[in-house]
Amino acid sequence: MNVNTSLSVASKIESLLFLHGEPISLERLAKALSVAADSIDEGLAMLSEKYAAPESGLALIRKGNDVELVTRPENASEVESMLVDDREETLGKATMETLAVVAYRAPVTRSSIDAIRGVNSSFSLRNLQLRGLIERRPNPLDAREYEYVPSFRLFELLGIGSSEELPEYAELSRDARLPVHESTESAPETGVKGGPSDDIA
Amino acid sequence: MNVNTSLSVASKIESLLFLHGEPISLERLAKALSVAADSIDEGLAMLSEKYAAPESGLALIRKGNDVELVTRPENASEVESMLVDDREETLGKATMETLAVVAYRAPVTRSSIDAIRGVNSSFSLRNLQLRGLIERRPNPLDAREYEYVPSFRLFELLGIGSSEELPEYAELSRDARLPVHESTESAPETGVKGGPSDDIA
Amino acid sequence: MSHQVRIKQFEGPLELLLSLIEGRKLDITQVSLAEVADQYLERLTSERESISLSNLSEFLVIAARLILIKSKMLLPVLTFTDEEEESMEDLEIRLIEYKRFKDASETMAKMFLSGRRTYPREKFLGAPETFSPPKGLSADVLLRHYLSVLGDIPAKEAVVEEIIEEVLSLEDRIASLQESLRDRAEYGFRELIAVAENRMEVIVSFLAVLELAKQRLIIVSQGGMFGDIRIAAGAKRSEES
Repeated sequence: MNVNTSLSVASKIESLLFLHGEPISLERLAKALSVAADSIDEGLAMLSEKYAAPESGLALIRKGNDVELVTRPENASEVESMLVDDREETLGKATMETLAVVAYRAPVTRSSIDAIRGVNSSFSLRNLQLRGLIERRPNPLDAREYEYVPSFRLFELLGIGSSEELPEYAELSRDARLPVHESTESAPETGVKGGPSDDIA
Repeated sequence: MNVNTSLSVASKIESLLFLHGEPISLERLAKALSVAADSIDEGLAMLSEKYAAPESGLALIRKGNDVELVTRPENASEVESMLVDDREETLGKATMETLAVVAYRAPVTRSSIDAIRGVNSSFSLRNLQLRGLIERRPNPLDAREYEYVPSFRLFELLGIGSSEELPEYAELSRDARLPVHESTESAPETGVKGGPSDDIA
Repeated sequence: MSHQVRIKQFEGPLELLLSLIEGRKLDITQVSLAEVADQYLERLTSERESISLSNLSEFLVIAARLILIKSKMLLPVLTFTDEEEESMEDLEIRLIEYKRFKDASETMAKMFLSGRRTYPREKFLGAPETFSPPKGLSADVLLRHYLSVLGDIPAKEAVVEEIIEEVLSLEDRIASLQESLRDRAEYGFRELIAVAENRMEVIVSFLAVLELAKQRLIIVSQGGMFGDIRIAAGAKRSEES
């Protein structure tokens, strides 16, 4: 294999490992890049060499047939304090509003949350998930999308058993101002009886 | 600063950018690493240079005071296959025009966008915010008005590392008739009318 | 009517104007603006119904400027105020600027499709989720934030009286002109605009006159270079009565 191709394979491996976040098998890399196994080996060797340089902040972990990209072990204390600091940060208005929408509208898809807030909510949702306040699960109606629900721990903290116990839930969860959202959204949970409860004054 | 320290700062920045994923401010990096702002600049310059090499799979996006680590633009097609939930962006003509004005003229108010396009842009602006391609923030000159800026996501989709990489950025980013522009820029919103429609009467 | 085919083709007046100029392969100049003025007015009239209310006033403002530019080309002896001169130049500059952004948006659209893009890494990818609520979080705090979200949802587009007024003035003018022609066979343009409160009204009147002349509802004549413009009921109206 010529040098240029090796360089390009190394580059592509790095991109894939960067996004993957967990160990990935050599076979899968080879398949994703449509190259032979030894090209992957060669590319990984090139990357290892690069990560050995003092200005690198990344490192490779190889275990059996799996490989993972991680932060450089020497930088562990900086990495750890960023993780800790982030958890202690107060949540901004955007994040709190997103949490409120998830609480009142659960289960709710990202596109519905975006439509209600009028802005993209991806960063807020990720933050809330990392803080254990919400959970995401596949949307049963549309596999390409996730839906979000409050976490059990959040309800515990609020001292309630379900969204229905939130203040003014019955009126606010289906407020007239809410945009009518297309298809993909699953119907809001309406308690055990199923079907809308008409008898709420 | 000596060379070893610079190398180590670059390494730590890379670790933190890798961990943080989302855009992060230069101030926050400086604080996390307890170094001066110019050390961060120096470290980022070192990383940029490294990412320019053909075997790199990473790239930097810089926007204002924020920076983000992303995959190399040339590797898009290999990386794409591994990702879920990534819908194509198909934007209409009007929305694309609005996006171009925001990208080149940021920060820009709605009344300035309307003036350039000769039409009301509120619908396009809302659409772009929903898709996370632009962001809005209060106009520091007039609290009743917002100003719009491109998002990191826009730069990701365009495969560029900064505003300056937009085609003909130098020319389009500045207004040919600056005095006129300044007056419309700071003018308060006049309802839906928008645009300099009043200056004839 | 055939104009239905063209509905939605133009969102704004600058887009329409640019397409007319480019359709004739002209550069953006005062001369080319004057050349397409009639076509612009035609399209404005025929597509009146497909233009949204919030954009219509801007269409009319541009129409007024085109009429100024055209009268300047046709009657070089006319003098214009500084303000008028400026508004004519301004249209040219705006159109050039609009074209640059339109071109840039097309380039950006191509960049979207080029397949050259970057991907970010999810925040703290692989890090464990740890329950860490912000201080003071309660059901009431959530209620407050939820109410704030609901309060920010824009109300269904309220009808904007100001625009309607502005837009109606053009049509009012046309209607009242027709009305007065029933009473008098001839009417002086100067007389017509004597009651105008500002230049915009004068321009709108002139636009109305041109419009009616085009529809042959009136006949316009001018007695010499500086004579008053005479307006008479046209053939079409006479046939009707």
